[in-house]
Amino acid sequence: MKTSDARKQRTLAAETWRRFRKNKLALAGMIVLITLVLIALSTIVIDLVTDNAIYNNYVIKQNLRLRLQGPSKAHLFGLDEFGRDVLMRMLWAVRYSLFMGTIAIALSTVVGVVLGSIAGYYGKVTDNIIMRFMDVLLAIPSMLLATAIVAALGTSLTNVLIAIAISYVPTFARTVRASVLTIKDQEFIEAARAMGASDFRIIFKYILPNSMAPLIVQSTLGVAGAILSIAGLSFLGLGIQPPTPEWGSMLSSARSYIREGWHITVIPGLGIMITILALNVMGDGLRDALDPRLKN
Amino acid sequence: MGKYIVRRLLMMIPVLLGVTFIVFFIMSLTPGDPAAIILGDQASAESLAQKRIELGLDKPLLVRYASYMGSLFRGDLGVSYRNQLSVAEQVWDKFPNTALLAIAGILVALLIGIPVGILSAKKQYTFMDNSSMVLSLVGVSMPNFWLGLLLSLLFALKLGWLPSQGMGSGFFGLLRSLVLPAITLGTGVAATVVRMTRSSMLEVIRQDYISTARAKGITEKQITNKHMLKNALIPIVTAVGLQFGHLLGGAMLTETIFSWPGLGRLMVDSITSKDIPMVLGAVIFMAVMFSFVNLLVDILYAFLDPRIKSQYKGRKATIRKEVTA
Amino acid sequence: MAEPLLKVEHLKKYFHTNQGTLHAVDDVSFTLNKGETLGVVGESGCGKSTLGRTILRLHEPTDGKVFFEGKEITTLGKLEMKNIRRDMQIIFQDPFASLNPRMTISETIGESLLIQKIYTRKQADQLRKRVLELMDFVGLSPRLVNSYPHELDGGRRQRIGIARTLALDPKFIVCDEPVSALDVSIQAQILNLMQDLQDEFGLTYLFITHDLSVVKHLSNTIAVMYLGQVVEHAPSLQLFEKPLHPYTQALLSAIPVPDPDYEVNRVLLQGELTSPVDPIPGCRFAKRCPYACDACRKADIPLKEVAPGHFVACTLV
Amino acid sequence: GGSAESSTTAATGYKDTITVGQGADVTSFDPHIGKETPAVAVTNHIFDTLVDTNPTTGEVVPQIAEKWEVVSPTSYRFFIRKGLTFHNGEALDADDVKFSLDRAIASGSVSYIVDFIKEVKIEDQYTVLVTTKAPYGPTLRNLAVPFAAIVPKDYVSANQDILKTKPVGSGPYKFVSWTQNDNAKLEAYDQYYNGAPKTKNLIIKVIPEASQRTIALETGELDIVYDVLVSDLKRVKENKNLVLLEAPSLTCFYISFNMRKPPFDNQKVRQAINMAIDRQLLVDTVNSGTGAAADEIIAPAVYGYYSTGVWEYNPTKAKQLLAEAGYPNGFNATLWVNNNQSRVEMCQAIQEMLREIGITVKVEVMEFGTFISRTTAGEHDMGYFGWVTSTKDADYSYYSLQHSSQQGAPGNRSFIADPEVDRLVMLGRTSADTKVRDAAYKDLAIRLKEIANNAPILYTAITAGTNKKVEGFVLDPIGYHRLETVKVSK
Amino acid sequence: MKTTTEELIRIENLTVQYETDDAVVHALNAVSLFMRKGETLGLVGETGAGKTTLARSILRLIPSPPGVIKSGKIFFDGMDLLSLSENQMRAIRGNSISMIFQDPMTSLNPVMSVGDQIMEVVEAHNKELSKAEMEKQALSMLEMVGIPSSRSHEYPHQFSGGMKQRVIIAIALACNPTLLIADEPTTALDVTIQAQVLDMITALKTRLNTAMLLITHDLGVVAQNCDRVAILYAGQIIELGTLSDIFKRPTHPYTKGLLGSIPSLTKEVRRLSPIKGMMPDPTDLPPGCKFAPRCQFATDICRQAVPPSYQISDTHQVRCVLANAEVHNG
Ligand SMILES: Nc1ncnc2c1ncn2[C@@H]1O[C@H](COP(=O)(O)OP(=O)(O)OP(=O)(O)O)[C@@H](O)[C@H]1O
Ligand SMILES: Nc1ncnc2c1ncn2[C@@H]1O[C@H](COP(=O)(O)OP(=O)(O)OP(=O)(O)O)[C@@H](O)[C@H]1O
Ligand SMILES: [Mg+2]
Ligand SMILES: [Mg+2]
Repeated sequence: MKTSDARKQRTLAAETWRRFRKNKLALAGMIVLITLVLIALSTIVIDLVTDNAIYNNYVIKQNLRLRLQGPSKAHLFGLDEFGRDVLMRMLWAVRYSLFMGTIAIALSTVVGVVLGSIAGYYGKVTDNIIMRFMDVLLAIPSMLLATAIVAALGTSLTNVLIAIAISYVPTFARTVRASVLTIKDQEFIEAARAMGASDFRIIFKYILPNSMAPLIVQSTLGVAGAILSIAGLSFLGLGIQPPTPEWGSMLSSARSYIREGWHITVIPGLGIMITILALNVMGDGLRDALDPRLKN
Repeated sequence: MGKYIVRRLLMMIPVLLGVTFIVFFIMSLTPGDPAAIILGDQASAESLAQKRIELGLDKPLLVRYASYMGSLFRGDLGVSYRNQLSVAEQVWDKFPNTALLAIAGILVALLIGIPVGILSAKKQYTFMDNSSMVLSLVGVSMPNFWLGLLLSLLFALKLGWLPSQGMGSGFFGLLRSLVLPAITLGTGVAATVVRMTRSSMLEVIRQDYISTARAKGITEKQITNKHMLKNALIPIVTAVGLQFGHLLGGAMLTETIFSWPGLGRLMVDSITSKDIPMVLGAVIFMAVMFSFVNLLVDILYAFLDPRIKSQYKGRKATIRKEVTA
Repeated sequence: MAEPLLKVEHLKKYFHTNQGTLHAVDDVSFTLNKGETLGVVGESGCGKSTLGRTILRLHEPTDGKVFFEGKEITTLGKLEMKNIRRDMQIIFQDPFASLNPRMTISETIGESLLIQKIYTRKQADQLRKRVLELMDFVGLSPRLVNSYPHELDGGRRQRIGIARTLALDPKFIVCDEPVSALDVSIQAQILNLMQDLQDEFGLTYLFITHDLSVVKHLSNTIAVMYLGQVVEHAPSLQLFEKPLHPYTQALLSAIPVPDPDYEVNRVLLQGELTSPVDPIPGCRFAKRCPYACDACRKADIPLKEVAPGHFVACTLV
Repeated sequence: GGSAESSTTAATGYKDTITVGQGADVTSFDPHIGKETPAVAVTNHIFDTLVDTNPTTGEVVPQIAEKWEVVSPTSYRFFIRKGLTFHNGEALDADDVKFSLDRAIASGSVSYIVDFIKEVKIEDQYTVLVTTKAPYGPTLRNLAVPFAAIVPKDYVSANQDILKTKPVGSGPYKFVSWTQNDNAKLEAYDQYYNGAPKTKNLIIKVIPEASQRTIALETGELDIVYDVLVSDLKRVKENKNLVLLEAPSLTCFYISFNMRKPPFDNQKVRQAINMAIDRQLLVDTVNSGTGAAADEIIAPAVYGYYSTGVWEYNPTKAKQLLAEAGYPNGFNATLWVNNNQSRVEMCQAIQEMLREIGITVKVEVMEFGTFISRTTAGEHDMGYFGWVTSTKDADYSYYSLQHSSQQGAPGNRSFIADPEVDRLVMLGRTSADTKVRDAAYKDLAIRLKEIANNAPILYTAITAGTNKKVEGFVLDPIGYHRLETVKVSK
Repeated sequence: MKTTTEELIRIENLTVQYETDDAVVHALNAVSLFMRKGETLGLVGETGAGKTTLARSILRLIPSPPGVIKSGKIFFDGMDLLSLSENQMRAIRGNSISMIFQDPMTSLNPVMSVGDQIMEVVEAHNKELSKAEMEKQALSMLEMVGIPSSRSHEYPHQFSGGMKQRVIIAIALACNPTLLIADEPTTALDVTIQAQVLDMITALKTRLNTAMLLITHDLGVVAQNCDRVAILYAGQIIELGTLSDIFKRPTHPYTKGLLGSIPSLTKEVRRLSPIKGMMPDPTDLPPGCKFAPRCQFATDICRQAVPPSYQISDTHQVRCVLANAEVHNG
C-alpha cells in the first residue's frame, strides 16, 4: 500500500470503478442494466409524448384470433394468449419489473439503515428492542410475510411494493448493524469523539459512509430478490393486475400455455433471468471491488 | 453450553409472541368474512351471524388476540376455519414433508454450492471462475415456479425419468419424487452458498496459516481440505442457516408446483382462504423451526470453531455471528 | 515553572466482560506538569490505552478523579466536556484505523475545526488556509489536500493525525503509541516532529509506548504499568540508571541494544502477562517475579516514594 | 390382491386401483359441510342420497329409497330399500334418514338445499314422509344433491365431528385414509346394494397446478384427471394414449351489474355492455373452443331453460346505446373477479372488448373469500361469477340469483328487485305442475334478457381426461363424477 | 570468501516482480547472497524493502499471480531450487528448509489443535514412521519449545502470543531443517516475550546446527543474534558484512542513517538524526542508486546507473560509489 507521490491520485469511487471494470462479467451485467433503465425511461417518455397511444394500441391491444402466434417478422417475439405483441409488452414491462424491485428495496434500505444504525450505534436496550423486532420479522419467511401483507392490503402496485419492502427490512437492518458494530470500535470514530463530534455526526459522517459497501452489494442483490418475490406473488395471483405488463405476471399467467406457445413463457422468463443475472453479477462485482481486503 | 441453549430457547418466546401478534394483526386486516368462508356463499344471514358469534368475531381485535394467546399457552392452536379440524394436527402432519423437502433443498444447495464456490475461489477471475459463477447464478435467477415447470416438462414428461408431482411412497419412490422439488428449491439457495463459499475461501486463502501450511510441504489437496475448507465452512454454515427462512418461503411455490403436501402449500391455501387459525399455527411452527435451525447453526458453529466454544458462555458469540452474517 | 496541568487521582476503569470484571486501569494516580512529558510504558494489554482514554473521558471512569487545569472534568456535562476537548487531544497508534477512509486529508484536518465551531462551513477560505498552515507545520505537502488516506504511507498518515490534533491548539495530548507502527527512519522523523511541536507550542504529552528506548529521550518522567497498575514512576534518567522494580529491570534488560558489544544481562522472566480479569490481591507481578515472597502475595503493594519523585510498588524496596 | 374378497377385476387383466387427479383438496368429508365440488367428488362415493339423478338423462332415479310417491303437493313418501348397511355395519333405516335430513337442515353450510322441508316423519322402519313448507317443484332433485346425504345416526350422534375425518356412509366406496393436500384413498364396499364397484381401490390425488395435472396424465401417473386446463384440451385430444371427455356442464359464467350503482342502474348501459361482448369469439379463443356462448344464466341442460338467443355482438349499436344513456365517451368502471386463472383471462378479454366501446375497465383480481364478501356487500361495479345449478332445476338459480329477497349473500348480486321477476320466480318455485313451471320460466327468461341485470357469457363444458385404458367413465355435468363403474385395463 | 564446502545456500541475481494489472512492483532487483551452514544471517530493511519476498522466493512460495521470479538462481545444497518440480520442492519445504512467519496470532490454523499442526509436518516428511512415533516426535518438539506436551490437544486461541510463536517454532524445527527462515518472528511480541523467544530460537538452532535467515527491522535484534547482516533497500542488498562491519564501520549512507534513527538506551541523544524522505515507490524505482533521492552525498553518477557492489573487505560489501572511493583512498 505504498503509493508514491508520482502515482495518480484517485478518489475511492474511482478506485472502486477501476477494480470493478476489471471484472468483465460484472461490467456486462452493468451494461445490461443500463440498457434496461434506458428502455424503461424511453417507454415512459413515449407514453407521455403519445398520450398512451402506443400503449393502448400495441401493448394492451388484443387480437384474440391470433392468440399464441409464434415469433414472426411482424411480431419478433410472437403474440401472447390474448394476441398481444410480446415484444411490446416486454419493453413496456421493464419499468414495472425493474423499478418496482428498485423502489421496494430503496424503501427497505432506508428503513433498514435507520434501524440498523441506531441499533448498532447505541447498543444495549435500544439494540435489543430493534433487533428482537427484526428477529420477529425474520422468523416469518419473507415470501410468506409478503403474501400475507398483500392478501391483507389487497393487490395493488403500492401494496405489493410495501409488502416486499417490509419483508426485506430485517436483512438490511442486520447488514447495517453488523457493519456499524465493526466500524464503531475503530479508532477514527474515537478520534471524532475526542474532537467532540455529536452522535448524529458520527453516525452520518463516519459510520454510514463506511458501511456503504456491504449495503450497496446487499441492495443490488436485494433488487434481484425483490423481482423474484414479485414474480412469486404473481404466481400466487397476488401480483400486478392485468393488463399492466409486468414480467412476473406475464410469466405466471402464461405458464399454462407453456407447451402451446413456448415463446410466451420463455421470453418473459428469460427477461427476468437476464435481469437478475445482471444484478447478481454486478452485485458480486461490486462486492469484490468494494472489499478493501481485495485491494490490489 | 447447556445454559446457553436454555437462554436461547427463552429468547425465542418474545420472538414468537411478536410473530403471533404480527400475523394475527395482518390476517385480521384481510378483507373477507371468515364466517362466509366457512359456510360458503349460499349460507343464510342468520347462520352467518351465528357463526360469527361462535368464532368470537364480534369481539374487538385485541380481545380475540388475547383469547387466542390464552389457548395457545394451553397448547391449543385452535381449529381451522376451512375444515374445522385441529390446526395442530394438520400442521404437525405436514411438517415432516416440508422439513424433508427443505433438508433436501439445502443438500442440493450445498452439493452445488460448495464445490463451485471452492473452484471459483481457487481460480479467481479466470474463465473457470466466471463460468461456474454464471452457471450457478442462472439457477437462482429463474423464478422458482418457472424452473419447476421446466424441470418437470423435461424430466417427467419428455424423459419420463422422474414423477412430475406428489410424494412417492417407499424409500425409492420418495427419493425419486423428491429430486425435482429439491432441485427447484435448492438452486435458489445454491447461489448464496456459492457466493459465501467463494468469498470465505478467498478470505481464508489469504490467511497466514495457509502460508504456514504451504511451508510445511504438505500437498495442495491437504491444504484445501484440512486448512481452507474447515475454516471457510464457518461463515457458510451461518449463511445456510439464514437461508432456511428463504427456503421455507420458496417452499410455498415449489410445493404448489409439485403438489408436495407440505406446510408451504397449507399456508398458501390458508392465506387465500383467510383461515386465520391455520395461518397462525403454520407460521408459529415455521418460526419455531427457523429459530431452532438457527440455534442448531450456532451449536454447529461451536463444533466447527473451537474459538467460539469457549465464548459460548455469553454475548460475544451472538455478536460475532451478527458480524459475519 | 512546575505548574500542574493534569492531576489524576485513584483512577479506575473496569470493564464488565463475560469472564468477569476486567481491571484495565486499577487505581492510578499521578500529576503532570505543563510542558512536560510523562511516558507510560508497559506490555501489551496492561491498560496503557485505557488509561489515556479514560483521562480524556472517551471511556467513563469507574472511579477516581481527573483534574485538568485544576478543574475536575470527571463530572462535567456533555457540553462542557465538548469545550474541554479543545484542550485535550489524542493521537492514535494505528495510522490506518484512525483516519476516516472516506474523508480527504483536508476534510479530516478541518473536521475538528468545524466540530468545535472555530470556523463554520461558510468560512471555507479561512478554513482552507488554516488547514494548509497545519499541513505545513507537520511537513505535509500542500498538493495532498485532496488525497484520501489510503493513498498515503503510514508516516504521512501519522502526520495527518498530528495535524488534526494540533488544529484545536490543545494544551495536552495523549499520544497512544504514535510511532510503533512505523519504520525506524520514519519513526525518528515523527519523534523529532513531536519534539519540535512541544518546544514550539509548549505542549504537554502523555506518551504511551511499549518501547522504553522511544520514551527515554522524550519524557521527563516515566510510569511503568503492569496489569492496570503503576509499579514504578520516576524521572526518566533515574529510572534508566536505577530501576528498582523487578519488572522494570526485566523490561530494561530485555530491550535489544543495537550494539554488538553491549553486555546483555538478562533478567529472564517466566511466563507471560496474565489476565487482568478479577485479579487476586497482592502484587500482580508476583507470579513472574524471580524475587517474589509471601508478603508480595498477601495484599496490594502501595507506591512508595523512595527518592524525590521516584515511586515504586515493591516489597523489596 | 389375492385375498378372497378382492373384486373380480384383479383376475381379469384390470388394475385394482384407479388414480384420479383433481385441482383441490377435500375440505371436509362431512357431506353436510364439505360442499365444494372437489369434496363432493370424493364423498359422493362414500355417501348415498335418497334418490339420485342419472348423469346422462338427468332424470331422477331411486337410490336409498327404492321408490316414492307424491302424496300431495307438499308431501312425499319414500320407501327405503331393506337390508342396507353402512360401512361400519350399522343398518340403514328410517331413523337414519330422518336424522340425516334434520342434520342437513341444521347445517349452516348446506341447509339452503333442504330448508324447503318442513318435517321428516318416520312412518315405519322403512318409510319416511317428507313434508315441505309449501309446494316445492324441485323437491326430488334437491334430495338427490349429495349434500342431502344419509349418514349413520348412531355413529354420528356419538361424535358430531367424526365425519369430518372418518366418514362412514352407505355408498359404493369406504373411506380408507386421507392425507391432507395430497390424496384420499377409498376402498370398494363389497356389500353395496348395487353390487361391488368394478375397481377395488380409488386414489384421488390433489394437484393444484392445472398444467401439472395434464402432465401427470400424460406420464401415466394418473388414470383420470378432472377439469383439464382449456389450453391443454387439444393436447389431450390429440394424444393417442388419452381420451378427452367433454360434456356441457350446468355452469354458467356471467357478469353481474350492480344495479344500485350508476351507471349500471341504467338499462341501456347494461344492454350496451351485453352487446359489446363477442361471446362466440371468447368461446373459440380464450376457451379453446369448448363450451358455448350463453344466453341465460342457467345452462341448457338445466330443467326450465328457455333459449332467448345469444346477445347480438354489435359494438356500433352498443356505442349508440351508451350515447343514448348519456355516456357518449364511455366511463370508467371496475370488474371484479376471483383469482382463478381462466376467469381472470376471460375478464381480461372482456376488458378489451369494453375498451372498444369506450368503457375503461379495471380488472381487479381478489381471493375468493374477499370477492364473495365484498360483492355481497354490494361494493362492486361488475363482478364475474360462475354459478352451477347443482340441482339441475331452474329454481335453484333463479330464486337465488334473481329474487329480490335474495340480495347479497344468498346470490342476488345484481341487486335486482323487479316485481314481475319475483312473481315469475315464485310461480315456478311453488308449482309442481310442469306446464305451469315451463311457462313461468319462459316468461322469466324473456323478462330477464330485457332487464339485462346480468350479462351471461358462456356455458362451460365439463371435461375430464382419461387414459385410453379407462373403461366405463361417464362425465357428470356438475362434476360429481362417479367411479364405481370404472375399470382400467392393465 | 570461505570455501564452498561450508556453503549452504547461494542466491544469485534473484529478481522478483509482482505484476499487477496496472503496475509492476520491482520487489527484488538482482539480489545475490550466500549463507554458510549453521550461521545466522540478519536481513534488515524497511517495510516494503522486499524481505518477505526474498524469504518466500527461497521456498518458492511467492503468491502467484501476481508474483513472478524473473531471473536468478537459488542453489541449496548444490541443487538449483528454481529448477525443481513442485513435488521435489514440497519435499524440501518444512523438511530441510522451514519458515516462521511474522504474526503468531494468524499463522496457526484456528480450528486445528496445535498437536495436530505439528504432527502434520512430521507426517508429511517422515512417511516411514508409525503414527505413534510421529506423535512422539511431535510431542517432544512441543516440550522442546517449553510447552507441556499435555497441552497438545488445545487450540491456538487457548495460547498466548508467545506460546503460539513457540508452537510455530516447533513446527519449523520438527524435521531438523538445515535452514530456518524466520520472517520477523518477534515483531508482534512484547519485549520481555521477544527476549524469551529469541533466546530460545538461538539455543535451539545452535543445538540442531541449523542456519538461520533472520528477517527483522530491529537493528537491536540483529546485533544480539546474528553473525552477519545484510541490509536490503528497495529490493537490493546495499550493504552486507559481519556484525562489526555493519555496526562499527557502516559505510552506506543508508545504513548510517538507519543507525542514527534509533533512539538509544545507552547513549544520551537529545535529537535523532533520521534519513529524510522515504523509500521510493517499488513500481517506479529511480534508474540509478535507489537511495540517491534521499542521500545527502548523491551525485549525478549515483542517479545515472546502479552502482556495483564493492567488496571493501573480506567480509564487507557495499553498493555505493563512495565506498569505492573509500577503498581507493585507503
Ligand atoms: N472496551 C473494552 N471492553 C472490554 N475490555 C477492554 C476494552 N478495552 C480494553 N479492554 C481490555 O483492557 C485491557 C487493557 O487494554 P488496553 O488497550 O488499555 O491495553 P494497552 O496497554 O493499550 O495494550 P496495547 O499495547 O496492546 O495497546 C486489555 O485486557 C483489554 O483486553
Ligand atoms: N502479493 C503482492 N502483490 C503485489 N505486490 C506485492 C505483493 N506482496 C508484496 N508486494 C510488494 O512487494 C514489495 C516487497 O514486499 P515484501 O512483503 O517483500 O516487503 P517486506 O520487506 O517484507 O516488508 P514488511 O517489513 O512490511 O514485511 C512491496 O512494495 C510490496 O508492496
Ligand atoms: Mg493500546
Ligand atoms: Mg514482510
